[in-house]
Amino acid sequence: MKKVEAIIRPEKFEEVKEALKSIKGCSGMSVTRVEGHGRQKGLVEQFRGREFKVEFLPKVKIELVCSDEDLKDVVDSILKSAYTGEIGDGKIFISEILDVVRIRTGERGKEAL
Amino acid sequence: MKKVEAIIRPEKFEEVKEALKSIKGCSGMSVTRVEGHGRQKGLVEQFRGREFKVEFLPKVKIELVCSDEDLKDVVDSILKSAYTGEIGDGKIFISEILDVVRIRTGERGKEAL
Amino acid sequence: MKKVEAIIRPEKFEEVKEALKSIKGCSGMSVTRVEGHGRQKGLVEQFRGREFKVEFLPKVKIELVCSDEDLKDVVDSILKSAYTGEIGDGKIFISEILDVVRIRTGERGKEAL
Amino acid sequence: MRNLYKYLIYVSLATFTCINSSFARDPVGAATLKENPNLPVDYVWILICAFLVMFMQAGFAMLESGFCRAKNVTNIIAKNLIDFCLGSIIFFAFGYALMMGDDWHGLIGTTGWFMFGEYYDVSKYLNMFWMLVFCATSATIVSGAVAERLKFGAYLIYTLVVTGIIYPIYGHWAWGGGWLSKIPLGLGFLDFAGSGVVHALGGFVGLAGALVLGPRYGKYKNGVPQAIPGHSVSLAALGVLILWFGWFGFNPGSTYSAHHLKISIVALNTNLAAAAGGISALLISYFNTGKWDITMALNGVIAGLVAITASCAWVEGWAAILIGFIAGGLMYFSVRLLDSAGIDDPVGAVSVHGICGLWGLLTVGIFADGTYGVYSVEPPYAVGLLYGGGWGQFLAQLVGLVVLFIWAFGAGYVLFKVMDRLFGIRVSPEEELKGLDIYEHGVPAYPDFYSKV
Amino acid sequence: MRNLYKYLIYVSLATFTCINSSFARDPVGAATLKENPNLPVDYVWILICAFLVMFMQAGFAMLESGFCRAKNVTNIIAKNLIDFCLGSIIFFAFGYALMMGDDWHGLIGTTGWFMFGEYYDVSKYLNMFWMLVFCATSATIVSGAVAERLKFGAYLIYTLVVTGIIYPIYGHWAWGGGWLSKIPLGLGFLDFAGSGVVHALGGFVGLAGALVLGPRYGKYKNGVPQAIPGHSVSLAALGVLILWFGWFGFNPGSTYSAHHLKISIVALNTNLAAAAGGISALLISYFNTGKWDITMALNGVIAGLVAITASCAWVEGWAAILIGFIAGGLMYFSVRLLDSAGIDDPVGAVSVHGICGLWGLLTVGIFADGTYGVYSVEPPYAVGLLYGGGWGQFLAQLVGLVVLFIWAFGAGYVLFKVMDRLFGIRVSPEEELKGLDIYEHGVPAYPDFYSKV
Amino acid sequence: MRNLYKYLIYVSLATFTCINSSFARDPVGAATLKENPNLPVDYVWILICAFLVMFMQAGFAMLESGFCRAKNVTNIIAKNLIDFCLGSIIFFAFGYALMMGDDWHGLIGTTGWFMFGEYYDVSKYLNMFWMLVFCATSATIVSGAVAERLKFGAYLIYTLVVTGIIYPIYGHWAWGGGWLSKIPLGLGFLDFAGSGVVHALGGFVGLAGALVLGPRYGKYKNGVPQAIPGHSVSLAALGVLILWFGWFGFNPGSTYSAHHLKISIVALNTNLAAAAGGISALLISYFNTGKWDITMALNGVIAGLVAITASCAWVEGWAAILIGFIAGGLMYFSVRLLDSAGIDDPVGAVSVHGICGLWGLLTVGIFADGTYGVYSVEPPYAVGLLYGGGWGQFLAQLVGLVVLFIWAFGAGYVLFKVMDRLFGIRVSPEEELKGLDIYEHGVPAYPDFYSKV
Ligand SMILES: Nc1ncnc2c1ncn2[C@@H]1O[C@H](COP(=O)(O)OP(=O)(O)O)[C@@H](O)[C@H]1O
Ligand SMILES: Nc1ncnc2c1ncn2[C@@H]1O[C@H](COP(=O)(O)OP(=O)(O)O)[C@@H](O)[C@H]1O
Ligand SMILES: Nc1ncnc2c1ncn2[C@@H]1O[C@H](COP(=O)(O)OP(=O)(O)O)[C@@H](O)[C@H]1O
Repeated sequence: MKKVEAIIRPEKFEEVKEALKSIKGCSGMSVTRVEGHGRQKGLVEQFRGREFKVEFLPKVKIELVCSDEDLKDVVDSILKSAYTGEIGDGKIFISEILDVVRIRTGERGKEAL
Repeated sequence: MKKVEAIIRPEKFEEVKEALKSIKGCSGMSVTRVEGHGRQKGLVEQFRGREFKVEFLPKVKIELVCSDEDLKDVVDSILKSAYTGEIGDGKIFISEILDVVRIRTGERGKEAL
Repeated sequence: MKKVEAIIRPEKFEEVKEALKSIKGCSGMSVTRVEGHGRQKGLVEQFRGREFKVEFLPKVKIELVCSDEDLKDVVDSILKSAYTGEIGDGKIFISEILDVVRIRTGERGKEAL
Repeated sequence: MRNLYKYLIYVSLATFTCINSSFARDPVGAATLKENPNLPVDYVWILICAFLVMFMQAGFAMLESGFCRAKNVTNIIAKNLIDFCLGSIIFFAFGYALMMGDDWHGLIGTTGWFMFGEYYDVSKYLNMFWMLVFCATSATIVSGAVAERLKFGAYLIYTLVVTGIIYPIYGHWAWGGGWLSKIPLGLGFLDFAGSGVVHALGGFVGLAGALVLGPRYGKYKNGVPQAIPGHSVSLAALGVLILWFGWFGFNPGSTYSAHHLKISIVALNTNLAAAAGGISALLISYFNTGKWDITMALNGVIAGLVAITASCAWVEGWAAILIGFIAGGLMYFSVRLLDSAGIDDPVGAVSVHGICGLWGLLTVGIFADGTYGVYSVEPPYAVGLLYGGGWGQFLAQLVGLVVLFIWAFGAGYVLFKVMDRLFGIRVSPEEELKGLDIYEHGVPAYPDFYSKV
Repeated sequence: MRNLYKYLIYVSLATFTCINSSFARDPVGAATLKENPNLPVDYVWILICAFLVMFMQAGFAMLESGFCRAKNVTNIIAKNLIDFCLGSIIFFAFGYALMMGDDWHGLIGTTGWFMFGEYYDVSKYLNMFWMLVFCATSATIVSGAVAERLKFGAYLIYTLVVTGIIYPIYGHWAWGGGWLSKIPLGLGFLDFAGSGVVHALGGFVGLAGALVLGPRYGKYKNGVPQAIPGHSVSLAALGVLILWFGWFGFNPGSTYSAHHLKISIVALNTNLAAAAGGISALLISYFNTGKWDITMALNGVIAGLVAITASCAWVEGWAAILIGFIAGGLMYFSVRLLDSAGIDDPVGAVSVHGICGLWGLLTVGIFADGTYGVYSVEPPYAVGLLYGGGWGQFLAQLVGLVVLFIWAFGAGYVLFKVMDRLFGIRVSPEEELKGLDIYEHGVPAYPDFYSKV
Repeated sequence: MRNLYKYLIYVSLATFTCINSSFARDPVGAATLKENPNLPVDYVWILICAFLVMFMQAGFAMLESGFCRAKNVTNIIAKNLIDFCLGSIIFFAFGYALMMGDDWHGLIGTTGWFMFGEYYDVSKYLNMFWMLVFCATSATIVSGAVAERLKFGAYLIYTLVVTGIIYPIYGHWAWGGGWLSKIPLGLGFLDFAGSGVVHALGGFVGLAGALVLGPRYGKYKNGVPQAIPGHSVSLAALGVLILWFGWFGFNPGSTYSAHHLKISIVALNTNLAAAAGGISALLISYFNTGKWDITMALNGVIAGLVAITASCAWVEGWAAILIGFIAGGLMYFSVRLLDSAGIDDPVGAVSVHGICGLWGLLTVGIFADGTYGVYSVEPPYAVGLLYGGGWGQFLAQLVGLVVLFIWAFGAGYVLFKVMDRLFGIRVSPEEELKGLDIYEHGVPAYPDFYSKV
């Protein structure tokens, strides 16, 4: 099984969510708000007349564990739905998951996904 | 060493925390608030007379790195303490950790846990 | 490629950020607010005359994926910049990343970092 | 009995003097006081009520921001603040002259520009201040209907036009001695404290704005209206309670005299209608969804307040309860109707102020009980249908209502449409998605907190 | 000297006329004014003070929600809003009649239902409005003591009973010409603005509610009381400052006449006691924990205000400081005592309003200095122990206090217990854990923000 | 005409009586009323205005906390609350005596300690209450300038000194019959409602504090000033609107008589200056950065209010607009200047209250139009440069201004420096980084929410 961590633009979240829904094997995910720093330049904000640069921009992190077979579908559909072409689109990280347990049933491995 | 990521119900957090405390080898953990989407159906909320479905439900993510020996204890005690039997109980993901460093002392590996 | 997860003190974040910036290979990172529990004793707070212990303390989690070559630099500079010597300095976890995709370009692997 | 009438005349004279001081100009105030030594208590009454009305700005700011998403809070608050700032200057400069200056053919006022010359006078300034806070209330209502997508620059221009032209002109017709106040039906068009002049006007200009702008991104999915919850129930509730408090200046103060002891009845009626509006909205939504929807109850309170505003001096307590109760229901169904009709009004301003404002106008024609005159304790008294007053007053109200709707919606529509043609009044989709705060103002409302996706 | 007495009589007459207008009914207000041309300033005073008291609803809503957890904010605010709405209607319909109507054997009032008939009168409506805002204050206090676990439906029924029966009846005894005001000790039971009638009554009904409900989940761990911090110090502080502001209507307005220049002394005393209460609570908690616990100081301010409410017109400034200072301390220790006794009062309502309310009643018997009568500048003046008045007044206060405690706690206990038997007043454990907002109201207070576990 | 003068004399007498009641002492109030039956409306006016001024405490608390980071909110609110508590007691005990007691050589007052003896009197208590709320306003201003780094204990001592000594002494010079009010230029130093006495004094004591403390950690990076955004725009805006509302007590109430119908002009002028200040600050920052910086506009409103405070009774509406407009600009550039000069004033208190307070003093000498006297509708009237009054009044203002700056900054500097030497007034760097809330008060302001790094 693989864990897919995708860091995307908050405003693309709805689209990515819908795209992932349509993948059969992909029943669940967890979402966190993160602050990201990459090549994208930070925003200039201001407060009481003085401007300042916000280096870290709000991003959304999607974590999702899927079977090895579904991996390609998942990555592709994120790639498509999160894409704008502008700097700051984000990244997808893939890593190995050794085991999964469903707390409700105690099932393990692929069954638990 | 293994990393255990458990996604549980917020209202079960206290219990899980107490259960983990009683495991000797398990000295630390990190907790994050996440929004989860699985088989559990979302809540229906309303605002100014109109109902709407909240697809993502609040969950708590516990991250905890432990030695291979402790893994079973950790997983079991989470399984027991986070269980309700209703859809939405959450999942536990297990993955490999290559190395750990304690910042305060520079210790590495199991020593650092 | 490796994923470095560092859990540090919030008040050290600025320093760590600056330290990481100076590493060439390290172009990005993601930051999350977590609540941590380790050896450090919790704070005693009070509310309406009654004291209570906050077991979980605010921490910052930095996630950063880098190439195997850069790993040592990254870990070292976090170690240096996050250090105070007091209990609660935090930990660094290292794990393997199988693949990375840059959403904007579709690049994969080290190119995508 | 003769003594009583003498008294009535005396009191009315006092009030009259207070409004139309006959002195050339008296910035010192000594001559005015000498002419009528009873004025201090009237001044105190009017001023404090005006302060309360001004404080309603805080109520609107909190209610509207509470009902918006966190990413647009700076923007909605900026609009609420600046319309009062800009409106104050504009109304001082020429709105007041257009509204309350010497009448020209029943259409507009023509004197008092910049309050120069003979308008530098204690009673003129008093009247100016009083009228100003009402004008500002009307202006600020619109910000809710166009929230979360109207450019800030466009809002500035809107403020200029509404406080400088749209409001003062209708205000002149109804309150400034214009034609509406003189139509030969009942006692002429009556709107005690402004259900129509202030609230419905704001509401229907807002409707025009919402229509021209179109719904917010995400409000409709496949044509089905979605709820977009506001970011803070506590701020919204605070706003409603501040508004309720401020309304005690709005309504009772509109006697423009402390010598009308009627103020006690006005105050209680105001309170009862607000309470009834809150309850009816709460119950209706409970029967519909099984939840105690407090966000609806909050709107219901304002609906009740808006409705009683036109008739509060002319009705009994039980009628005030009924008026408020009906207003709460009207608001509820209007909110759902607008939603279904594809009109996106983020805070419910059109339903609360527009629809219930019109309902308020009608209540004068129905429930007026013959115990108060035209801002006077002297006869002739206003009498509605239920008290045997016949259709006269009701028709007068109907005329005012129709004229109001046409004027407010029409002028508003032209205003927003022209602006839209000239420079586009809606922010870019990207900006809307990320929130107006950072793009327009450079400052998020809550920089220390994480907000959800 | 004779002139002075003439004056006193005149002023008292004026006040009296203002309450018990002898006209059959005067909804126009002209006859009442003619009878007493000095009334406008009294009306202005009473009304504005009533507005301020109404605004205290916002204060309670902010204070109580600030002291609750984020997951229950919608609920506590809904309760605070709706008790005022419902209470307004109920008190108008029959609470007022029961309290202030024509006395029947010193026990209840019997006239004025729905303010029909001769009660449609400017001075009756004034009095009704005034009494209403006090009743609502009393009702809203309870919401704090039963916060975070009482079902919303049960709260609605509670509101009906407290504003329709429990409050009006004790109110009649003390203020409506009932038996307590006539006991032959001192000048009879005295409670100037309602330390007892309003605050202690609310506080002890709340105590009954808290007892029947039991503590919140998580309040005790192995029997040891835990702190459950509220979600917003800024809202709580705003609430306290609004309450402080509103109290200037509550206390000074209770002269029910602007012709009692005593109002200046009442205002300053109110301020001094509030300040002293805040300081003593702050210092005591500093000496106990080494931290400047502002949440305690906030409660301390309210404690001081509650305590001075009964005696503010009868004492000197230094006494007001002392009264407030002691109140702050009483509150502090009462909070800890209740905690240890297993009674969970989330916002401290019982200690602040109940205990300090009783203390306030006693202060009249101790510190009254013989410079003010029973809502009158005319003798007989109230005199307490310290000024040589003997035990008479003190005993009168003690009787009122005991009766109050028995009535409020008893009636409250029966009410909550009966409801609990009939349908269960406490939400389910699951609901309590997840928060009442989503289950009861379908809407979280802050949907845009992440809240902690 | 002769009648008119009789009238003027009568009114002034009334006012005078109201302040300096000639009776030995009258805690009952009956004799005072008999002497002047017109007093009730004055009492009502003064008291309600005082309540509004007191409510400004809530405005300051919200504005300052909104402009601070979440981690210091409990602290700044604690300071705002406790300075009012402590200040109330201190000013009652001896501040008032020092300020308004019988004059000693034009330097200090010497009677009225603890309001004992003949000061237990309705008009003395009235005056005491009025003066108290102004004193508290001045004290609370400083909390903003020293925010996010001053120890709470040091702030308590600061409060003692400023409300007990620094404020009362300058207050005596200007308002208590001291030497400044008698300098033989124009009508003597004039500061109608306290641009100088209250605001600039607070502002420059704050400057001293900010200087002694040094900038917050992180305010300068390599010498370049950084913005440190406040945690809540909505609370800050609420604070400004509350302040605006409260200012209608501050300024119009300062006639200290409802018989000066001038109060209407004062109220409108106050409103116009506030509006103009907000607009100018908004526009200036828009031209500088291309964003509609509402945080600047919020400060601009307060700047306008501070500036008009000294002259509101003496100028026309157009002048009020101009005065406010200039104030908004002055504030803007002063904020930037202080920033560049390395002086860290987290909420802009020095610029808003200090600089604009001085500007306000000067406006009397420039724009006074000869229609109002020294708290009197009787001549001699104040006349400024533009109305042909010559340099006299302007110079009087200049003298008061210079004295004010020296006194406030000097006394403040000594105070903070001495405290710093004795026990260190700044929290430890670690505490500053983690926030003062937990270290000093043991309670974070928003325990349920995650705050950003
Ligand atoms: N090496 C990395 N490790 C962890 N997160 C990263 C890394 N690089 C980028 N990110 C995350 O991805 C986001 C987008 O990256 P950025 O480089 O701006 O976009 P792009 O891929 O278009 O160049 C960043 O804000 C950050 O959250
Ligand atoms: N494949 C997955 N990847 C990541 N997180 C998941 C995945 N499946 C479930 N989760 C997390 O677990 C939570 C509970 O899952 P759910 O399917 O509702 O429960 P159950 O295991 O009882 O069927 C979800 O809300 C989500 O946060
Ligand atoms: N085994 C672990 N798994 C996950 N996170 C941990 C673990 N141990 C510690 N942490 C994180 O590191 C933080 C600091 O750890 P702590 O033990 O207090 O510091 P120190 O390394 O100085 O002893 C904790 O608050 C927690 O967030």
